[in-house]
Amino acid sequence: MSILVVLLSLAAGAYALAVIERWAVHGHLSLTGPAWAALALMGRESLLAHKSDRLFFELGPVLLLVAGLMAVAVIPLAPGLIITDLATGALFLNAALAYVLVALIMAGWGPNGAYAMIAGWRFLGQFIAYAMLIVMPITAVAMRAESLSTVEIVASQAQLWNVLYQPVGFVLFVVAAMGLAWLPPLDLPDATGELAGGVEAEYTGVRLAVLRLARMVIILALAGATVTFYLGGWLGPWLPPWAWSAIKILAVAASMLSVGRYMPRIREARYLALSWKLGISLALANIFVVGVIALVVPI
Amino acid sequence: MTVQMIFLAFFGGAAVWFGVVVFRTHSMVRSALALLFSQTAIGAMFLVMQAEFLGVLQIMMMATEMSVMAIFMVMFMMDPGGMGKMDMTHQKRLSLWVGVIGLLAALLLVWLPDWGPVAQSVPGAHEQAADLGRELLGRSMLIFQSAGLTILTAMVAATMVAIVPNAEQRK
Amino acid sequence: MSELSQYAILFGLSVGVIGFVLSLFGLARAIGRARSEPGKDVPATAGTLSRDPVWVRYHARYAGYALLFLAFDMEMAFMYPWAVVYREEGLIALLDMGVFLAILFLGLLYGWSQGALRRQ
Amino acid sequence: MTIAGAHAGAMTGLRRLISTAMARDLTAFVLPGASVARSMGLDLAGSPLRIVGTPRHANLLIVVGPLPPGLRDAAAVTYAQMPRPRAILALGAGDIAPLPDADVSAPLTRAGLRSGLADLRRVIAAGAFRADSGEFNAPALEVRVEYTCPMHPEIVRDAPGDCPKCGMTLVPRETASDGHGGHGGHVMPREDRPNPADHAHAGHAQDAGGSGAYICPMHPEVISDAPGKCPKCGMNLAKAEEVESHGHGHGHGHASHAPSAHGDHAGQDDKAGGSGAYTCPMHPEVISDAPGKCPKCGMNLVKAEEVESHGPGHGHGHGDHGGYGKQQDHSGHDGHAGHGGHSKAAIDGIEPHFMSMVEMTKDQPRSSDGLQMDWIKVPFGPFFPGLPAGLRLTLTLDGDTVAASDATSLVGATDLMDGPQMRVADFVERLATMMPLSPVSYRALACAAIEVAAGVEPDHDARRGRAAAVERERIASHLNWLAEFGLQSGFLWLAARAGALQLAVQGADVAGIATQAGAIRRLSRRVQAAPLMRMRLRRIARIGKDAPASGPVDRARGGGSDARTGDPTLKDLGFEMRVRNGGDALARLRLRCDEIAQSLDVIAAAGRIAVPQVPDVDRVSGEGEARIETPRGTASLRVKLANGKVVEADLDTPTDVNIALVETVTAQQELGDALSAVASLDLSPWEVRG
Repeated sequence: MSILVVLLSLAAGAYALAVIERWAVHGHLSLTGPAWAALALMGRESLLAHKSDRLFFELGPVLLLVAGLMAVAVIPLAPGLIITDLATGALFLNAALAYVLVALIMAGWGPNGAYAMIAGWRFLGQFIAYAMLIVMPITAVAMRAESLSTVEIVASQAQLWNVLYQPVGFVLFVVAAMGLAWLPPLDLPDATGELAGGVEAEYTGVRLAVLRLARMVIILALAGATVTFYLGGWLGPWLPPWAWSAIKILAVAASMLSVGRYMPRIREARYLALSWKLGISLALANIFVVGVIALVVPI
Repeated sequence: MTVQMIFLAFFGGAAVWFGVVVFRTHSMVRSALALLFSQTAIGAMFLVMQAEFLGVLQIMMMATEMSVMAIFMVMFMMDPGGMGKMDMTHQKRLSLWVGVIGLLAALLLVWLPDWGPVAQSVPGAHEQAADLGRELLGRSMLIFQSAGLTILTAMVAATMVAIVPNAEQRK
Repeated sequence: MSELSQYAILFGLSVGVIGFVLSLFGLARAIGRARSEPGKDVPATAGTLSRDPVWVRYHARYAGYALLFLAFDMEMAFMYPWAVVYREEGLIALLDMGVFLAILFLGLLYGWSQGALRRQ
Repeated sequence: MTIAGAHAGAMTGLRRLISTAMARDLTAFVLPGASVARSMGLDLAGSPLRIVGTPRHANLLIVVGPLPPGLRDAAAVTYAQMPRPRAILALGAGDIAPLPDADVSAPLTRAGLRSGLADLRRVIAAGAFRADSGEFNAPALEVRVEYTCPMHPEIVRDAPGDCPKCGMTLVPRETASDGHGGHGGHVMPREDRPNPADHAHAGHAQDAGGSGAYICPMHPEVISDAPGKCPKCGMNLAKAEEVESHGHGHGHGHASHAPSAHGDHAGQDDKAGGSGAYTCPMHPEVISDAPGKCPKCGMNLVKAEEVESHGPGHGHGHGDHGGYGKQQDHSGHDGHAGHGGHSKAAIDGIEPHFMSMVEMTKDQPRSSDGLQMDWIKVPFGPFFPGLPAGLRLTLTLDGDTVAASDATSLVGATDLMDGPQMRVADFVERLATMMPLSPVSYRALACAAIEVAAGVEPDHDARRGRAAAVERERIASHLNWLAEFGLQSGFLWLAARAGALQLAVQGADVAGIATQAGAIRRLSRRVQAAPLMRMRLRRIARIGKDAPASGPVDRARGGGSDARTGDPTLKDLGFEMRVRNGGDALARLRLRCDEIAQSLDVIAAAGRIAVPQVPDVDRVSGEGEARIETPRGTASLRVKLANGKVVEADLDTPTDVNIALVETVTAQQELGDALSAVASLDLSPWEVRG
């Protein structure tokens, strides 16, 4: 039952996000727009490049969707409202999102086109930049909660949300999450002005629809992860827990989607250098600081 | 129990099949990703055997590390797309022998030692992770720290081999 | 909910997603199939027809980062179980992991000094 | 009524719904580009459609203005790569062959765009599907299949077979048929087709059963028909048969090309050369006549008696073998099959399966860090989002780094004159329409040159109005550049805002500009202060002071020239040349923002804007030259009048100068940086002459 509820709210969330994305990116606010767009994509030809690796090309979007859904599966929306409350939920989330990389490499390599291939390998570079900054902040969160279960992690924030307990980790995690979902200004693998669509460039018709849907699911999963790890999950006064989850997740997703509109894309070299020189140092310092606080203060 | 065994066999078969694909394909990227999915299947086998932490860790780490391997294969192997249909195998007799000996060794390792009585119940997944942590900080601390040193050695060695230190410093 | 049934749910979800995508593909196919025409199956490159395959040896300039990443990825395997028992173990955990991370950070600094953290 | 690019299938209920959806969800690819459309006053961003960066995601092709001849092939390719159903909206385009007839045509105005889109929606909703839609084909899409070796791209054949160098099966490759450019080949020089040597080789294999090819003992990939020296190491080539006869038993399972393995081949084939060579144990390609150190690794060279070097000066007995001239007689012989089998045998004798990467990739280009990679040529244009439309930028990429670049204009101004003589008004009009990105400046330039030639002086007010008109165009052009740069760099707010302001400014009068001035100044402040902006542009596309450059590119490196400095009219209006230091893309951005601010002041001071009027010249003759500072730099025009008609004209444009900088600013840059660098030059391909 709860699985069905989560899946339905996921569908609703993905649609809401699509509305927000069109508003943020194209400046058109239309409630029905994404529905028409999805229908139109269904009716368009789904092309295949002639010397492509068809298996990779077909599997890329599917794997992306599977990865996104697996990540969503461990996001709690309310007490009891979660698909699977794995004891290693935070780690599992990470594992699922690692396949985003695999999917994009497949999607990039598959069509044997220059833009897509460069985009796929670029995303591997981007992954190397953000990967540690996802993992290390999560470790600090798990230290406080003494568990990897996402439900436990939310429960551990009853007194104080992690965003205040470990703000450095929060900032690192959100930036890394934007890199994972290749959102601007970290949209290196589908940069319009650099690769004319990149990994998405060769996808048309229904395959493109699946790819876009998968992307929305991934953004939602990451927003959900941010809320779960740092913003107290379903916790909040007055409103019922699911409402708090919905509000927080949509707000985080919307801001992640629209912030890139106001700045140019980052350069890959700078991104890597910043992540490794500044980001990892900060992440390690964050772990240390959280470690000291956790030993001194019993919350 | 039987359902568990069926899934174990399924994922085991998948792991072997992907392992075969590694050598049957001409494309380097396919080869690398086949190895990736073979390792993922092994991770799924761990899950079926209720070793959750180990399984999830395997599924996560292999995805990332095999992807990194893929880029190095594409960097250094000729014709990474396999468009020339070049045969990737060579030294067949030697590899056959090595393979057979390796298989025998693995089988011996499975059958010969005394693995003790079969556990009747599996500790919970959270307990597994916590036990592992206690082990790291207790009895196996030395092993843990030497693992750190080993990783350091690997980092230094990799840097020394692969990085040209005197190349012009570009920003 | 037992752990095995949780894994079964995840497996079922994955299979379900594949089924969902396949049914979408089937629907799209019923609406209309792609028609092969000259030039259509060539990857689009901004109006210039470029038929040459691009699967060649790709020079990844982040190779130095990638090597260090492998080491750091390995290290994270130890971090998770450590994090779970951190408060239980207390100071010894902090010191133990402090030493471990210091060793790794040393490796990062070495790589940095040797120029691994730049475009090659 | 259906569209030309309808999807296959009869109209049913479901398809009707889908058609409605398509009509509501228009995704457009704009030819030649969104920047040109804005310059022509079209507000595409404010229309109910989404502009996409790749034809794959578009269902609508919008052709803005007449399609230049140089872009017709590219337009056909773009259309062919759109998935069906696809529609064409032509706005003031006229003939658009080889594209199919436009589904909807409308005049090139805002009203035309509105009504055209409305019509198009109706057409798509009614006819996105059709049971029997015609196939689209164009000369640019024709394909010829040739065969090439995956390892040796220089091997190109017309028929299948094996590679003469490594024996691998040649793989088919499609290329554009002859006469149509734009097939991005590999960078390595390619042997001419049909290759005379191959035919000679084939004939040779057929008539001289006993004799074989000549192979370098050290480099099995070097195969020649005639005896000679190895181009790689200078060793004398050995006969393949002899190598082959002694070669069995080696080859199998060698993990490296150890010198001794080759030594066996070489040593047994010909003992004529007596002297021992010195070779490096690690680098078998290093061969020396005298002992010493390896130049690559510094190890001591070892004397390898068995490695017969056949050093220079040693005679050997194959000089007359085979007779090259005799082989030439067979050069017309169609013997590809025999040739393939032969070379395969020769290779098999040496190494049946294993190929050394070191050996095989020696000749390939090296990257800056010394690694050998394959380079690919990737086109970024003529319709690349964020780059100037009509510019065909081809980057040779080594991974994601630019190893070489080539920028050509497909829309360059060809002939200034369309006949031996032109009426003055026609000439001015022609020049202005030739430059769709800055028509007012070129109109002013043409008028000024003709006035000088005719000896006419425009009055004070006309000069002021004209100067203000050029300054207004400068603001619009710089805003257009900002919008394009926003698109290129993913700064979408900037793209939307600057594009909207450009549309508001470019036709406005003094009062209209005054109302926009505040918004424009805020925009330019905000752009410069945007996060990541410095990081994105600083030290990108640096141009030294010695490289020739024009316009803002020139003035952004601390100095430079401006044709406006000597103009007394502009001096009256308070003009002063703006300069920025740095010479990089950031300095250019800042300078353009400065110039926008200054132009606003100049327009306010001038108080009137008057588009230059064609001077009234009456059957005069004479010559004149004028210079004007267009938004992109100094343009100069020389005209010769005879009896009131233009008989000769010669134009120098800033893009002519700046396009040569593309190579400098992209060399060894990361792809994104290289594209930002090209964008920062603000090229107008229309200005390129020739």
